[in-house]
Amino acid sequence: MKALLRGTVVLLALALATLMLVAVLDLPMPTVQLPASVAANLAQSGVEHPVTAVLLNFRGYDTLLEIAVLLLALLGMLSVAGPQTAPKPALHVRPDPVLQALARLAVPLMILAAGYLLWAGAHRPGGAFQAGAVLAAAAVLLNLAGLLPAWSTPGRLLRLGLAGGFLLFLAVAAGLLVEAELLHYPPEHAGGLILLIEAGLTVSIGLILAGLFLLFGARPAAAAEES
Amino acid sequence: MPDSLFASLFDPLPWLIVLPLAWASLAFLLGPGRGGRLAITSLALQLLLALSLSEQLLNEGARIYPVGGWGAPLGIDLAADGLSALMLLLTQVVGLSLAIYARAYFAAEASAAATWFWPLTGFLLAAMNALLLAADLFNLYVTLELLGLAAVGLVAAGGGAAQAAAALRYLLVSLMASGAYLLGVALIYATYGSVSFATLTPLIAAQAPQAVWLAAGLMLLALMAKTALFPFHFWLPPAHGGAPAPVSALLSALVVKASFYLVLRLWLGGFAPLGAAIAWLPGLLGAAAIVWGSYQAIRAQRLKMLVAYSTVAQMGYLFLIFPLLAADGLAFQAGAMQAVSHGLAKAAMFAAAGVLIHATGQDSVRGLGGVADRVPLTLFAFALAGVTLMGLPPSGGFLAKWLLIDAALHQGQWGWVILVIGGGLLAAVYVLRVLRQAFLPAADASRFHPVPRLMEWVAFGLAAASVLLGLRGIELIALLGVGGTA
Amino acid sequence: MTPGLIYAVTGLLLFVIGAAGVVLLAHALRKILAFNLMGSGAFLVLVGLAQRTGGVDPVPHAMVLTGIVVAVAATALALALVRRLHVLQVELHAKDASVAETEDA
Amino acid sequence: MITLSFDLLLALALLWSAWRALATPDLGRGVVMFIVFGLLMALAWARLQAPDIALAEAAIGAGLTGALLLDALGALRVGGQSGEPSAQRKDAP
Repeated sequence: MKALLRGTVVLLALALATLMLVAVLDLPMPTVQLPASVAANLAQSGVEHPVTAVLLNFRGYDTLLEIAVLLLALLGMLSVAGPQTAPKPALHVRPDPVLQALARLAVPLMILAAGYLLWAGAHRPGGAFQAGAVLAAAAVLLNLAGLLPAWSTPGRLLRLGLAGGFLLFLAVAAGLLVEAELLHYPPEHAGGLILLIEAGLTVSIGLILAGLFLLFGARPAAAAEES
Repeated sequence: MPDSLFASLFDPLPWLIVLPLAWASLAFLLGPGRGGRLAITSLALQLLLALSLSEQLLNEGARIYPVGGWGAPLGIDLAADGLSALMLLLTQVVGLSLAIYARAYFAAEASAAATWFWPLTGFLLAAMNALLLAADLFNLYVTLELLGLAAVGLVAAGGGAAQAAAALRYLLVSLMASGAYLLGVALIYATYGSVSFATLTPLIAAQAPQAVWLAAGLMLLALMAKTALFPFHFWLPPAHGGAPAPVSALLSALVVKASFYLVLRLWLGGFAPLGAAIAWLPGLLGAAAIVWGSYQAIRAQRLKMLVAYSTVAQMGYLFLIFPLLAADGLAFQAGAMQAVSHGLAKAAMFAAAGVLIHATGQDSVRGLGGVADRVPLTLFAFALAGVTLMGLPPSGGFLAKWLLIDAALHQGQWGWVILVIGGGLLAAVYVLRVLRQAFLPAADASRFHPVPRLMEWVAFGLAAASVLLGLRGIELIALLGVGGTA
Repeated sequence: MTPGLIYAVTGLLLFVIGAAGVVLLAHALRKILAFNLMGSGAFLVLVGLAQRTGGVDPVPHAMVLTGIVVAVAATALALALVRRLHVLQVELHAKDASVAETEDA
Repeated sequence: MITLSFDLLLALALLWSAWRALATPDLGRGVVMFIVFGLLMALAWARLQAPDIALAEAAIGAGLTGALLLDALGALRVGGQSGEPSAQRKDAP
């Protein structure tokens, strides 16, 4: 039975792969040319980097919902872990002094790099996601070095930090309804509003991504007793 | 177009998405266990917004809303027509009722699930509304992920090993389906250079290379898996049957409907030129779902498992419409009516099951003896919801089946008629099984726990709505007609 | 052959490997790895095919950035569930064992 | 010509590391192969002229996901060998 299932799945996978390869190799040219309209509207978007323009202006609504997904994943983890679990001890019981020295050196640089990425996003590759990811990486490194304790159930301030970026984004999106559609930036203010949103998002994305790692209280109870 | 000052501010459409997102994150800020009152107030407002949008659509016809002001294909459009309005109304009605129910439920039943229930529910309902208004394939991917993660979080919240295992299985199925859906989107974007419905529909009708067929297949299969259509139903009973009652009700009434809605939307819209060739497949799977789901419901030992398997069966009816879709719009109307009436009835049934389980202190069909004396209103609600599931007049379920039989007769496809009637009889068997147990004398009269009256009344209200829906058929079908999908 | 097409084909194969892995592999952690491979495959197809004639298309770039964040969110939630399940099962085993011991004594 | 062979080589390396991540008997090695896969993906994004994605993939796809996986693996191993969770296991009673 098990072997039959295996065989069927492998055959199906091979068939799907063949079909897709054949289909992909004779695709016609796409009818709609979005890169051209991105370029044509870039001047009105408030930023010069096309990916940032798509991410925060042309398809900013996707990004708004995506931050909600991120916040939701954290919420899901909180609800799975339950409120009563103890915070997890730092991964290494005796932190490595080399790692500590490295972390002390690297973390300020990483925070600087995050600031640079945030600012650079308007003109060249970079932006809130990359900046937030670097901040999260800094937090993980600090935790591994034993310099930053893991979190338990987040307090009010931390919750504000986690949800703040999303709420700011949502408030800007809804505030624009006074004049026009949801998320319809006036071209003259688009650059400033996008930078404001990205700044908020950098902090929240950094905290949430770090939280995905640090906020896990469900260290096995049995394991904690053993070690 | 907005003609007066602030007209764009009072447009109900964007607020249906913004408001639940806002209260969900505010409920998170308020902290564990908080946010119930905020949720109920906001949901009442959302119901008004949905009503106002429906009225707008009836007066002015279907709408396109360009988020960001760019318009498709560069920007993302939202779209609202009769079908989305009807589903939005269902979502807000069920959401509001279950929010009221949940507040009483969590007050009566100290449960760890209450900790993050409100923000998770807020995001779930925001995802529902965003999905029902979406008109962009990639935007739909994001809303599907939002919906899926919220649902998984709710299943797992505060539960034990069984719930965690059910949630994990649900998550893996949901993620795999999302992956297949995303690959479909990638193939579509490669072929046409756009992901917006409005742009794609004429392009697919004009020319559909093999890649588009594959994409359509991947996306429809993914959505059927998310709808728990047989044989992808295996994740549903443990997830819906194991969660706390308000969560089960939300998932069975709304979440599985969302992916069905998308199948219908894609089938009637962009993929219409491709659908006709394979319409027998969903019909056949739907038939199998009716038989298998009913059989399992008839055999179930636990009350909530019975109700969950009944969902598997009832989702089958929704897919019977695909081989019958025709210009007369009968099958389309049948599908929409079935989605709405099952949504109300199943919310009522899970709400009633929650009351019965709380009252008897156990989740078993056999343990129901004596509940007819103790919680007669709830039992009546369960029976009324059963009337809708069986398809007896004047319920919404009756109207849906009537339309379906009418559509089948118009096309001379007799087989489906027998299936619809037979499915109703099978539903009668499992509903009557519960009622019969309930009227048996209690084994031990002292073991009943008191139940908040509010919970009973919510279950009754939802059940009554599902039955009375049939009397409002003309209005509902008029609303469905907006936008010309019918 | 453009790089776009090469990576799109790679993406298709990755997707199929990942999909088969999610279905066939037994361990939950492997399933999560396989799901991530599936996702990466779909991302490569999205960007690769859009750039199959050369040139750069920023729209799929933005979509994939969104997708990567969604994928890590889903992965974190899945891992949380696996760990929770593990803790509960270990507790369950411990309880079974202690019950067995008292019965023996 | 050189770039073409580089692309083909990278494509093969991606497929190989993906395969090893799933097929290596030792789960720990599988996770390490997955992190290698993530880094190779970042290279592929750079070749597709998508530096934004390359940055995000290296930091999130390989880095954070890798850290999460390693952490989870540690937690599962510490808790005892008996209870390896599998999604296919039936519900507890």
